[in-house]
Amino acid sequence: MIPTHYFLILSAILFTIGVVGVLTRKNGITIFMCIELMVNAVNLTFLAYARQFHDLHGLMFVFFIMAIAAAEAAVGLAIFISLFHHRDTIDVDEANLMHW
Amino acid sequence: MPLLSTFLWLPIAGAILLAFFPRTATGAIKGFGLVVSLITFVISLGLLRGWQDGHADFQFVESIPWIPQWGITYGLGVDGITLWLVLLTTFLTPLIFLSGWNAIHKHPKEYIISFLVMETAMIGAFLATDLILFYIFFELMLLPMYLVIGVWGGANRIYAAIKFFLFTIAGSLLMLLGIIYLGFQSYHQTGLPSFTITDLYGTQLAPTAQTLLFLAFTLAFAIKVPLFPLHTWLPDAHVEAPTGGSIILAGVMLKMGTYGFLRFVLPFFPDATAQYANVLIALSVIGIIYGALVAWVQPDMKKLVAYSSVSHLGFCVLGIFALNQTAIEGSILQMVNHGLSTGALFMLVGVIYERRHTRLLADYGGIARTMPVFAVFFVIAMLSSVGLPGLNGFIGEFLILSGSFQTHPVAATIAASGVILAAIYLLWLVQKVFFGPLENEENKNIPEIAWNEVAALVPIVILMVWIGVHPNTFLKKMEPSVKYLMTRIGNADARTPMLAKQDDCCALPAAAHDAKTAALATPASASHSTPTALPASAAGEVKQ
Amino acid sequence: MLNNLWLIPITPFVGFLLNGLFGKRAGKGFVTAVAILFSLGAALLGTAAVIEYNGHYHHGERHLNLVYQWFNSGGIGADIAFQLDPLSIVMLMVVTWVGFLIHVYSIGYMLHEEGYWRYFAYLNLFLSAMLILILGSSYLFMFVGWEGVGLCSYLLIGFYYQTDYAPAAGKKAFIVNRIGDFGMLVAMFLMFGFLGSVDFAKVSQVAAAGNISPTVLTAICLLLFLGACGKSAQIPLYVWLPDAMAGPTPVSALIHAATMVTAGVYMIARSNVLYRLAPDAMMVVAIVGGLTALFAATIGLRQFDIKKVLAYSTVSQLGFMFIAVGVGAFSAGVFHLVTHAFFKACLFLGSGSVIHAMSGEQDIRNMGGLKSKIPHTFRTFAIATYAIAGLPLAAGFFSKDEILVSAWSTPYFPAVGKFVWLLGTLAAFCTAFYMYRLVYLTFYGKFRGTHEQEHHLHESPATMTGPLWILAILSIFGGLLSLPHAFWHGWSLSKWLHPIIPEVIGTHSEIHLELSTELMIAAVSTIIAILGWLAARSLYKDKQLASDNAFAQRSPALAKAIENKWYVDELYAATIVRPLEGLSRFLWKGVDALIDGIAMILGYVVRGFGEILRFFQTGNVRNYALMFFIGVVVFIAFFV
Amino acid sequence: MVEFAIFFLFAAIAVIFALVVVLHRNPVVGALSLVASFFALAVMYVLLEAPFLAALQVIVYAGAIMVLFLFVIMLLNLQHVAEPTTRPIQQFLGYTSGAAFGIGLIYFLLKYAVFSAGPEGPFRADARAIGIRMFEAYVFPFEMVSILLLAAIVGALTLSGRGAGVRSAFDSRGTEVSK
Amino acid sequence: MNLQPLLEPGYLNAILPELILSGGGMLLILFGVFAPRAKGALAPLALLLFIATAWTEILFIRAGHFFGGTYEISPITMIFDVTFLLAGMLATLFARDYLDREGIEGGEFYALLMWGTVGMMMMAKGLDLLIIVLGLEILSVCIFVLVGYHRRIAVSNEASLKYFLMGAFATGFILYGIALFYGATQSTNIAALARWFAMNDVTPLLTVGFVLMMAGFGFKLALAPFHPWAPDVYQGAPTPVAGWLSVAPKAATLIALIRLFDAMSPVLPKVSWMNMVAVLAILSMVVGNAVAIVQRDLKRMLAYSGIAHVGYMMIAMLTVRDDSVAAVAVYTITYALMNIGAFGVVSLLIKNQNDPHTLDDIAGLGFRRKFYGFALAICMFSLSGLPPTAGFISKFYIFKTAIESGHTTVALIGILASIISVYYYLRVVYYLYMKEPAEGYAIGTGGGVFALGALIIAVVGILAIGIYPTPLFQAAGNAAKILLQQ
Repeated sequence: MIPTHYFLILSAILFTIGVVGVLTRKNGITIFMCIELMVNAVNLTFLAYARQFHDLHGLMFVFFIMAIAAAEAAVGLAIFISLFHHRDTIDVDEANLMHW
Repeated sequence: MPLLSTFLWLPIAGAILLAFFPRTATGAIKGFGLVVSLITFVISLGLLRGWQDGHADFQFVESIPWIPQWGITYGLGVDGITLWLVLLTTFLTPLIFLSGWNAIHKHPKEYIISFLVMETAMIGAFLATDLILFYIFFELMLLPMYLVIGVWGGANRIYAAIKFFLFTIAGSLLMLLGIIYLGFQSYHQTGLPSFTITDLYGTQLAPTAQTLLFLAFTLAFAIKVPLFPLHTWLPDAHVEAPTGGSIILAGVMLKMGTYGFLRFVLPFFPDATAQYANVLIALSVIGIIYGALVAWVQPDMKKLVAYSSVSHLGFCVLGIFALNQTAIEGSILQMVNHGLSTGALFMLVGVIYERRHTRLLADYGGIARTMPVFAVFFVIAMLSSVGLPGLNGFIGEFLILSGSFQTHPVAATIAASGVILAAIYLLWLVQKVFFGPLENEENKNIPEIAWNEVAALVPIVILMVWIGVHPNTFLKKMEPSVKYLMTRIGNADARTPMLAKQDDCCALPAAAHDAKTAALATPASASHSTPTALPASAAGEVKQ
Repeated sequence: MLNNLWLIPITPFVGFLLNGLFGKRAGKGFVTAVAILFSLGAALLGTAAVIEYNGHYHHGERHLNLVYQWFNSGGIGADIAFQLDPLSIVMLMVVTWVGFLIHVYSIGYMLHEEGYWRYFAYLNLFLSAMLILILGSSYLFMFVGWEGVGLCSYLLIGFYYQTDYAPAAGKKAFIVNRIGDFGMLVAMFLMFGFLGSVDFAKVSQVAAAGNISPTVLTAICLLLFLGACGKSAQIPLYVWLPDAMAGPTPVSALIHAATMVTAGVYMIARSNVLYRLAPDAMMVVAIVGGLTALFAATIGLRQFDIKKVLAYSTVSQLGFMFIAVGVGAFSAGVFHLVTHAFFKACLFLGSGSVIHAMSGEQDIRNMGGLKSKIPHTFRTFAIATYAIAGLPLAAGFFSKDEILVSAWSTPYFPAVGKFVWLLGTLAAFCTAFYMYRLVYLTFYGKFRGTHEQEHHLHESPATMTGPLWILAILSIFGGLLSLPHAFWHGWSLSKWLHPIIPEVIGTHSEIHLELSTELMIAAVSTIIAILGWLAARSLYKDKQLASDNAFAQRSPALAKAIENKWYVDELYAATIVRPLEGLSRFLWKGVDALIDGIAMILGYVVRGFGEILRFFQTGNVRNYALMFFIGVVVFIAFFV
Repeated sequence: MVEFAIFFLFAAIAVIFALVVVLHRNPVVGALSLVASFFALAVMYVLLEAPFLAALQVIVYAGAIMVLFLFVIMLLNLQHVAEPTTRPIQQFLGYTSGAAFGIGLIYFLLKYAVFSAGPEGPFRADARAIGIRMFEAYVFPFEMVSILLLAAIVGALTLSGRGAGVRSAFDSRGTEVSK
Repeated sequence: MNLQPLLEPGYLNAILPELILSGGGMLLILFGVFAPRAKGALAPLALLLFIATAWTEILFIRAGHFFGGTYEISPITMIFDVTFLLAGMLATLFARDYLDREGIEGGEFYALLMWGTVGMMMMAKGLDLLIIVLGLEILSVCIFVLVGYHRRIAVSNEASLKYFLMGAFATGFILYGIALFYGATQSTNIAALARWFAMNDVTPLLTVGFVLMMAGFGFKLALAPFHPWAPDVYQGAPTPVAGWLSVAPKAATLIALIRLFDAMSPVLPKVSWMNMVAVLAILSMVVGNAVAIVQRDLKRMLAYSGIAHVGYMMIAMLTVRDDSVAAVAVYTITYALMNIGAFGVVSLLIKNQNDPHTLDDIAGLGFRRKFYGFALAICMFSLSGLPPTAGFISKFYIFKTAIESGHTTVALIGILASIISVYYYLRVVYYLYMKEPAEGYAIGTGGGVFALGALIIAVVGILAIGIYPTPLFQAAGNAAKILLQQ
């Protein structure tokens, strides 16, 4: 029986890694992957708590988060595609028509 | 049909109708505006008909719940303090349209509409018996004025308009915070929410709170007046504004500040007022001298008159914070006087600006030859502004000065020297413009003042003379309210130790043959306050 | 009539309105008619009132005619009320009748001026204001007339408004008077404060009743005197009067010699109770009067503009009057006021007639030998000069004499009294000297003007000479109005005026004069006057201008100083006017700019703040994410 | 004991591959290692007695979403695009603030999230239990998800669908689109 | 979460408006696909649907709890729903002309608008964080697409990219925050949370969770420092969308926050959470106004001003009382009217959508197109809080509640900030009426009856609320009371 906080800490680490990825990478898709990583970390937390409390609610939450992730993925990738169409790259640093 | 609401909303109704006029029909537009404002004036005269003398409190009261859960009511009323100011407003507006008949070429429709809206706002601010209602009107009059200066103004109009707006709004928004806090306090104490002025009078405030609120309100009104050192927006606004704008600004809008002091600051925060009266008196005296001196060296007529406004309104504030019957009655009268004389001066400056498109003194000289009638009007207005006995200005200034002398001899004495300065800069103006050899070619064939301008000026002159010759018409109506105000601020005995002293000597047997004089020269209410060391010191100060 | 005293000032006012509104179109005939009729009307009404007054009152009581309450607020206010008492009667007669005469004179003098209507309108307005001044029953109401005459003097001095100097002079007059008015105002404030009223009688009573601190009374008196200085051209405020000669000559005669400028004397005589209770103030008045008398006279010694000479002589004579009221001889002051009104008006009108003859020339260096050319003018002028010089048995002799005697034997401040007497006597000498200098340079010797001037020389019309003669006669016999008690016990002006100088405890209602001293002083001043005359005669009758030039060569600095009126105007300009203007400019360019600057800076601060913040808006979404995340971290750090 | 071994093994895998995702320049590699990381997470789910969710994790994430990613990468053939590191400040702040965040988080978790008593008894989160709950209590959220997905599909179509791919398109006014 | 028998009677009824909108969306898409000629009919149809929804919302919906206490309908939710629908309607009206002009008219647009509205309505009613998050996601997805809807325009695409990345990022934080909450309280149901907070004390971990959640919601609200996406997105997005975007999602998030804060109210006095909110409010007011001053692009300026306005609303949120809730509700409605109105006028400017809409574009508009100018001026006055507009009375309400809850200092800062704001709002009026357009640079304006109608609605609404707000106040007040009672 593995204590719950093991999982919590693991998810914290993953979440942080995801955040760092978002902050440090420029490739839009990579960034988005890092976001997915964050979301998964959240899933892990939920599940850990769910098991700890014997409460299916947390588990359900995970389920719905997955749906959310899927939806975001669909739209997000579409956005990237049209970004690429506009400027042959998905380097988000290039997207700076608007500033100040 | 309630009287106040009628002539309060009439102008704005007219404005709305006017919006549907075809913009080309300028004649019809101007005429309509003039007619509306005239009707407004005529209706507002109903105040005098229905007026009950000797009543201190509000008359013609209207009160409808508006935002009940906050105790905000649509409450209107007139008392001795506002009566003449309201009439002044309704009186001046048609004259502006009349005098500016041919002055406005750009967007006349919008011009008239702005003025009508402004009229409603100003009347409303005077009539409102509810603090919020007052505030709403107080702010509402900024918008049309901003447009009037900004759209129809002179070269540097944008700067002036924004300056005007920001100065004013900065003060009034802080006041809004104060208003909210005040209402909150009174709600706490009375348990029922209300922003009705008379309800708020009872509010007890902790000293610090009272001071802060006093500052908030005072700042707002001091900017509006404007009081030194917050006056710098005024010259710019005046110089850039079109003639009508200047007239309204000087004639009525500045009075909002002084009126605010009377209606709100004094009764709401009597302790703080008593505490800081000296500061304000000092500022107003500085303003009197300052404005006069600066006016003296202005190369631009309008700027000169603008600074003279600073000086004149300094008198009003001085009178208000002298906190006694005479001075306050004086300053109320002086508000009206200033409205008339300075309004007339701006009107006249506008007249000549229309013809020569310059306001620089240097460009004029000797035009009394080409436009004598104009010169006559100008000199009359100038004299009334200088405070020549027999014209309105004198009464106001005399009451203010003599009244405040009883409480603040030194200040009053310094302020009195402003009378000299007023003569200096105004005579300077007249001499530069009208007298001397007529050299400038362009001045040799300026068309004489036109019928509509004369028609606009004559009523003003008549009123000047009337106030100067029989001021009691006006003073008697405001007396009860001012007395009541005095009692409010715990200064019921408007007469100070110095005046009180006279009771002892008035006990002397007055000679039979001038009993009449004795009767009226002795003050109405007998006072029992004993003379303090003040007289001697005062005399000393006067002597040095 | 007594209960309609207001009719007296109103009458000329109506004249003013008529001429002012319609005069321009209606033409000169109409104007003349109106002006004359209404001024005469005022005079007649006034006389009627006086007669009626004599019928009712026999002890010089005060008759009050309350029209209505002007204003009253918190115990401060006054009535529109007119009063009639011996003093105002004297003034009334002088003002209305002399005024009338000058109106008549003006017809001739101004006939060819454009703005004829304007002139007479102003003149009528002045008359009405002056009447309010002398009939008003309280300081405040008197102040209305006080300012009114000031206004008229402003308008009339600036009558030739197309010149540079005339309007400037008018302005100067008004402003200098304002300084005096400032004193008046503050004085009235004090009265309200301590005496509870500004009604003449009431003020006197309250003051007389004592228990008013003398400091206050002194203050009031001094402030009133400041007002008087302004109006009656005393040191230090006399500077406007010489410039006021820019106006038409009849105006100088009426306003700046006979009536308006004497208002100060009238006012102090009115307030004699207050003054007597404040001897310090009286002393100041006396000394100032004395100094003014002498100072102005010295300037008069070396002026070349005929009107300027008369102007300084006026200032100096006013100084005499102030000596009188200062030393407590109020009736003497008024007496001199009256006589002075006669001869000075005569002199001015005479000078006017001269100028008229010389077709506008005013510089006596271009005159001379007019004696035969304009005989009437010469005779009247000479008579008036005789009077003003204080030579025996003429009007000036009696009045000036009484003043000097009172100065000598004043009970209030004997020592100072002597000093003042000395000043007065010296002034009297100068007076005789410069007046006769004027006469000799103008009328004797040979003509020094240009040819066409000589060609144009002509005696003035009857409308002008008539008044001249009347006034000349008056200035001879005017002295009979108030002969010294020593010789005469019948009606006299001082007796007549006695009621207005009531008994007040601790003061002297009038000055007791020893017969011996009186004779002594009279003798001295007569000798002095004669000496002055002889001096002038020897210097100018034959030598004419030569002696002036000689003097200029002997002591050029002094000569120049006197010609330039001891540089007083320059002094004022340097010490007061220019610094004040500099200050004003500084306030405008400096302080206002500073205030605006502060406001501006506030604005710029906000703006700059925005300019800085906007650069966080890099447009790079990763930066945004970073901001977001750092925000989170910081908040956690702070709030956990 | 075996459990712990498995846990740590797969935890290590998850973390390492996550790091690869963050650090490796090539998106393809990133995508694949993310898949690996998700597999590891699936194992975690099993350890947390949620086999069904583990299955979902594999099917939905590894199976669907990541394939989609790879597909897009290939479509835009970015597999050779290696991004140069720029913006040092951004990088630095990213790492430091991330580190701070992670450390803080772990600290708090260790401090406050350590449950004295582990969960007692088995946690029945199999398909059946989930199914029942899903269509009883969670029917409304479930329906919301349907809208969500519908919107997503429509959105994806709208953004990338017909008409898309117009390079340097002209806007309605016919002026060149500034890039 | 206790078991509930499936689909109790009346449940469908409860979600009728949402159903109408969702179905309507699909209908519109089909319409767009099968009747490509009749694009002109799309907007009217959408309008019709919105109105129908509002109608049902007002007539057929009864307050109550549904779906096992995860879904609450109460007067306040109705008020907010109406606000959403109003926003949707105005956006539709402005979009009609805009899309037509840009040649991108399509059913999806309106469909997404509607689904977004559905998401918001669910957020407003959701009594469980799960529902709220799902609603938020529906909303977000729709916004991603709507922002990028103008495909041919580079800025539009860029905007949607930025919004998407930030949005997904923020969602991650919200979810993690919820997870931590769940870990601490064993529930995500608001009511349960309330109960828990009533009994237990908070641990720092919970505070971390709160911060994360606040960050996420702060992102949606564009509160500084989570705001920087807003200006770019507003500038890039199709203008009608920008207007809608600047109002509706914020409203939805606010109501969710109100529920959350209300649940937390027992512990709030003990913890420093509200200080964080206060800091957010102050930062937003200061940053928003300060940067707005230096903007020349109208849309960016309005974005910053929007940041500031949310700051004002947060002042009221500092203490959740019936008054403050009502104040927020009123302010939201006002804000919807004036901000969408302002954006609407901007959307009428005919110009290359890639270029910024600078102040120069509206130079002299006030006299060229009188009503547009007037409307924009009114919106500006209202935004700057001058009487007699709604902006004044709402701001008054906000500050009133703030002072009554003792947040005088924050209120003071708010006042000072709004003094600054007056400057740039007036500058717009200055360009409208006092500045002549540069030579040959008079921007044309489109807009037919639809836009006109929208502007009239906005102007009339602003003035009406400003002049006689009593009914609205009463409604909001009562609604707030009911909300806070349970």
